[in-house]
Amino acid sequence: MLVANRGEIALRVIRACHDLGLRAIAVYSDVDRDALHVRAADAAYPIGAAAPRDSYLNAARIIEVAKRARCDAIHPGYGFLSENADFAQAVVDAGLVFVGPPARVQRLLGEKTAARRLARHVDVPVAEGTEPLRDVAAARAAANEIGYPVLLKPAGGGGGKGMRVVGRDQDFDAAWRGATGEATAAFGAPALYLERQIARARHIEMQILADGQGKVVWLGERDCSIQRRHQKLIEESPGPSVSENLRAKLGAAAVRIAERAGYVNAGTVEFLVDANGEFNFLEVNTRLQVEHPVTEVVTGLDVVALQLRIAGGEPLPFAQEEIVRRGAAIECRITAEDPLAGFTPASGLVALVREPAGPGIRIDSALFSGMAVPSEYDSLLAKVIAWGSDREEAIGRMRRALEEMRVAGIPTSLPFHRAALFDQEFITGRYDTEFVARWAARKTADLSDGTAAAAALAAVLAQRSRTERRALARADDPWSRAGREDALR
Amino acid sequence: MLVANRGEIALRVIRACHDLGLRAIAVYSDVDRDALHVRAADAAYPIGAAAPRDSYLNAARIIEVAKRARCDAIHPGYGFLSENADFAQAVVDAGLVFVGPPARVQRLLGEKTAARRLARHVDVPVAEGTEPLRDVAAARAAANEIGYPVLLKPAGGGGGKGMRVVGRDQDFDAAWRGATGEATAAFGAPALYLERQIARARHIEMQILADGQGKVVWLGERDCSIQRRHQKLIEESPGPSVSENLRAKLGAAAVRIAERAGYVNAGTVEFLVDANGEFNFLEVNTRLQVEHPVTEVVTGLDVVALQLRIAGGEPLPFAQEEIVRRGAAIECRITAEDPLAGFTPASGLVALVREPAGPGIRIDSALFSGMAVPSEYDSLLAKVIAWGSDREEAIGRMRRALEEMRVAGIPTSLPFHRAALFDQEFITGRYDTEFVARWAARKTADLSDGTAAAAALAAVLAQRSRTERRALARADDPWSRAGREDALR
Amino acid sequence: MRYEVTLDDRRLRVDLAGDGRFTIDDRVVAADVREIVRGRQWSIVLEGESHEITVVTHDPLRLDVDGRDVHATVSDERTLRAGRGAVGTRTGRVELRAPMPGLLKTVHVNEGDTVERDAPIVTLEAMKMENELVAPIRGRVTKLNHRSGTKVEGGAVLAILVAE
Amino acid sequence: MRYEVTLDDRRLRVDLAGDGRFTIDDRVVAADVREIVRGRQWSIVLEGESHEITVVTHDPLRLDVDGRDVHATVSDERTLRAGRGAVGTRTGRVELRAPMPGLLKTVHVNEGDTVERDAPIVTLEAMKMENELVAPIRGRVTKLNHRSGTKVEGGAVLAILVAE
Repeated sequence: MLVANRGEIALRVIRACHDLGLRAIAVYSDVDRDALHVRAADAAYPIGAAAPRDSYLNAARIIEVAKRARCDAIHPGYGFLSENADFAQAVVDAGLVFVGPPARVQRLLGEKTAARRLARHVDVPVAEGTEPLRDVAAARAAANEIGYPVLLKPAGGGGGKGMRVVGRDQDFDAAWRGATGEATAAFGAPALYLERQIARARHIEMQILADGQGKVVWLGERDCSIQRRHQKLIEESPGPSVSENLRAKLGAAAVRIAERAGYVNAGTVEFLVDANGEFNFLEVNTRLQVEHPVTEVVTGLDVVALQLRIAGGEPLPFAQEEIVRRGAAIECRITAEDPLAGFTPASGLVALVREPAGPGIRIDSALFSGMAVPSEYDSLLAKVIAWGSDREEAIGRMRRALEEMRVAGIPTSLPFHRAALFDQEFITGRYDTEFVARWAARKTADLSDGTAAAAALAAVLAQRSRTERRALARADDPWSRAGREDALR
Repeated sequence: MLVANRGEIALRVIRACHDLGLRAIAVYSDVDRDALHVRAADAAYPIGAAAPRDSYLNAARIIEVAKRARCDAIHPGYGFLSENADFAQAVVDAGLVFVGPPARVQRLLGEKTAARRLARHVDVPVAEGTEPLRDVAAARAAANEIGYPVLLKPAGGGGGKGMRVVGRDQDFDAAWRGATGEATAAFGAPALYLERQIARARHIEMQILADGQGKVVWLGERDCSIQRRHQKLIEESPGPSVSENLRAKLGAAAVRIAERAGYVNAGTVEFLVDANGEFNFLEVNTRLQVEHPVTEVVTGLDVVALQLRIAGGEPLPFAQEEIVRRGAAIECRITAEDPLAGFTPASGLVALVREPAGPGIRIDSALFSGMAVPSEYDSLLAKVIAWGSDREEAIGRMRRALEEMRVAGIPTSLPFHRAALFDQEFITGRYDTEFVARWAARKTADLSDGTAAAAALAAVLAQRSRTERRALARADDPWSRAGREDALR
Repeated sequence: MRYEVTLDDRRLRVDLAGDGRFTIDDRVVAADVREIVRGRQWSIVLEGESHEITVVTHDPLRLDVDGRDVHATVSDERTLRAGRGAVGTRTGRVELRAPMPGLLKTVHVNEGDTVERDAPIVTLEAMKMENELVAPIRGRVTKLNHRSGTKVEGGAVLAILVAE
Repeated sequence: MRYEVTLDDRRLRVDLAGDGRFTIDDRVVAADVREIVRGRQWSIVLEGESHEITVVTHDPLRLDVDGRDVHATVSDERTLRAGRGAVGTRTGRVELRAPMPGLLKTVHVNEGDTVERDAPIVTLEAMKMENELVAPIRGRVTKLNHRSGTKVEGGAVLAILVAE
């Protein structure tokens, strides 16, 4: 098995291979040589420079490596080549197995307006919207017809990249230009379409699995409403606003769409649910998703292992009614972003890491002390997943886990996540997709006198330690050089 | 809540407190100042020198700290004061809550031959054996009557400490002396009794919970047969040899004993099961056990949180029939012992740690890089727990986890665990309490040419690096001193 | 040595005596201090309470205090005497730096503009995302070092603001 | 520099050239070597295969090679020329050391005794357990340094054996 990805998801797929006793082959760009996925794999091949197009998006090179290393199959992870139908086809043409939906399914569902038509065809409600738009003038006219606010979305791909909410007519042209640029960069296709923006909506998605024999099952939903710029920050399952009835409806709708599309392997059908529980189909993600562990810990199923079995031609080993969901799970995506400075991405050396552990905690992470976080890729560093027998227990454990976690050297999203888990909207489960936008960046920590004294003392010691080491680093022997590197982390 | 313990179990209890939003107070001996349990707690108090009797066994000092820190309750963990009835009573007398069975229950069940009588009284089969023995002559006579091999056991306490298997009459006197000494050291009571040794038996134990309102439930069994000198090394649930029928019988027997004893809080009833599935009662452990996580991940229940709720007077929030076991779990106890040198205990600096993570893996550990493992305490460093939807998946994940794990600086039991997970007896689930004794210490790693080349190269680089650093360390500035410390780890 | 420390909006005076004792706001404090990771992490038991403090970043100084996030500055008596404290907090002069290498997509202000706190100053494209860098204080933009469309290094000073 | 390395029962010759290249058993090997943790952990990609080697203990040298446990010894050409390799492996003289501080409960042998491999030499009480230390080789006990009932430090040489 060749794993055509990096970071935590590459490690996740390698672990699935090793859990099944399979060999796992990693690929890496020049800046990822020391990464955990390279060290965890049985074999590892360099595939080019740091820029994604030179390495992790270099389909030809990756297929060449797979053949050289005598792999049978390629798992694309998420992002990069995972929703690239041409890549899926090229893998098959090279005589290898592609772990994911076949190119035909990816083409059909990857064109977002075609997917909307398909959903409508099987009686799944779809948000009011347009076909791909010819030009900015046609788009503006459509926007005025639908009524502001509207959502500009790339027709060529999903996942939130290149999306823009437009609130009023005079902002439309700038948004169009920005979205066109990002859509081209992300999917190589500038085409955009419009959807009506639904206020205070929740982003609910349904995990599905389909085998090559035409059997499709749904595993349960995830509420992914806590997003910033359509990038998810917290996901949970079950959705706190989702009734048993709505869950069954979303599951059935997802299965209808998948069956109609001739879906094979794992996928996610995304919906927007409004305050009244009315739902609209958004899109299908034809790949493994970042947040799949939330479903795994609730169902006890290993989605990646099942992907491998399905890709190997095995039928699904269980029926819909055998899937049992238990308890509640929450995932926090710890990213190299500074929530106290508008979520600006950070890169640099990770000087220290301590990941939480203990009851109910799962960690999917690529972090290690001494790791250099490159600036070329997605900012996801680690996922903390907390399970509890109910949502309250899961929240308690997640709070504790976030409090235990330490990452030093670069800023991370931890301050956001720590605050979010104590946010009244989150606690009551009554949040929506505007949660992060409403989140007031900076709350002052309310420190007791003793805590403040200890913190002040440590601040002074840190300052002194740094000054001393800088002075020492002027002497130029190997030790002081090593010391300097430590100090400057 | 004051946590009167150290190591991973102190951290486990602190986590349970924090999961519930409770304050946790740690205590520490002189050598544990930097330990994770001290850093994770909200407050921490020194209680004396390294030797257990000066610190973690110093009941008066611990109760004094609990009152000074205004705690409401004390959790004793396992070992140390956890099965000391006088301590349980002293805690209550000081106006605090003892998290565990009351002194009366501990006294009743702590006297092992009294517990055997109680079990017989409620029609639970008990292994052939004696009352406490007056002297070595009486003991030898009893042993000859029962027939060799026999088991010499301390009447004053369980957990495998001070136990001796005696195979023949001429070894009896030496075994008696050794067991008397260890029993006195461990429990302050020299009394011993005899049991018939059951060949190829399995050690199966049943986890129970009892609330203050008289409700008792059983959570499921653990197979703990993989032991060395009666110290468990691997535990799993469900027991691979335990039928649904036997499980129900053991559960019912455990509940009968607990009810008869007026049991309150968590406990474990231990049985020996022979090759025909016939079972005999062994003893009750009136405390939380090391291996409780195995039951937690299978049932989804938090045994420590439930201990706290029960101690707070709450009734058990579920009925027997609501307890659902799912999948299979295995725990490996990673100890500071060298299995390649007869499991000799090790102490010293931990230079590097990497703990496994990912799907199905839970870690309960007190390890960190730079940790000094003291020689005064139990050698347990970390517990790796793997869950799978079936035993095969759990084994696959555990193998992978053990392969991922790194501990450097001191030898650990990892080589044993790694080998055991590939042992045919373990794979088929047909092991018994003699597994470790039969385990041939040293298997030569079968390295491929490439792996051997890489290992040889690293060995040379390690040697050079060490030699160079030693040379550098002769210069005496602060950096080289720090370097020397690193190098000598 | 005397230091002035700020923690978010709180100010404390720390005196380190030569004998290793120290006072905080002129009160002698009994603390057991252990450096767990050199220059990065300390465990401090202070009047029974157990604290773990980790330096998340040095510049700006961000601390993780028992799992809570705190902004800090430290000024020693020499810099205090010289009339200036940590960068930005006393002089009122703040540098806006690129948090990472990237492409300066847009500069939203002109030199001389007065901007509100959190007003967008520049848009930096990095990690496949557009990132708006905002004004950390209300103030006047006294310097803009780069034009739109230029690539900038991580740490490059993009703008200088002076508090108003 | 030339080294002789043993890995369990396998023997390899490693030559490190001044230019950073190296040969193993006279075969030039293309390897990408990275030191991940100073003096402790290396990542080596060798002909496509990815290996991670960690030094578990230095003395004796125990390696973790991709999650497998390997005993190793390293002798450089100087010690090879001098006719002696790693302690115990070539001279046949082995020191039995206390793995940790403890009480020497029993000494099971006398000086001059010849013992089988794995025969008990002493019983050391430590960590609340009695630990039997066994003979690592078949050989003659040439020295016993401590009597029963004495406390010994970690690392103390308890006995010396010479291979027979």
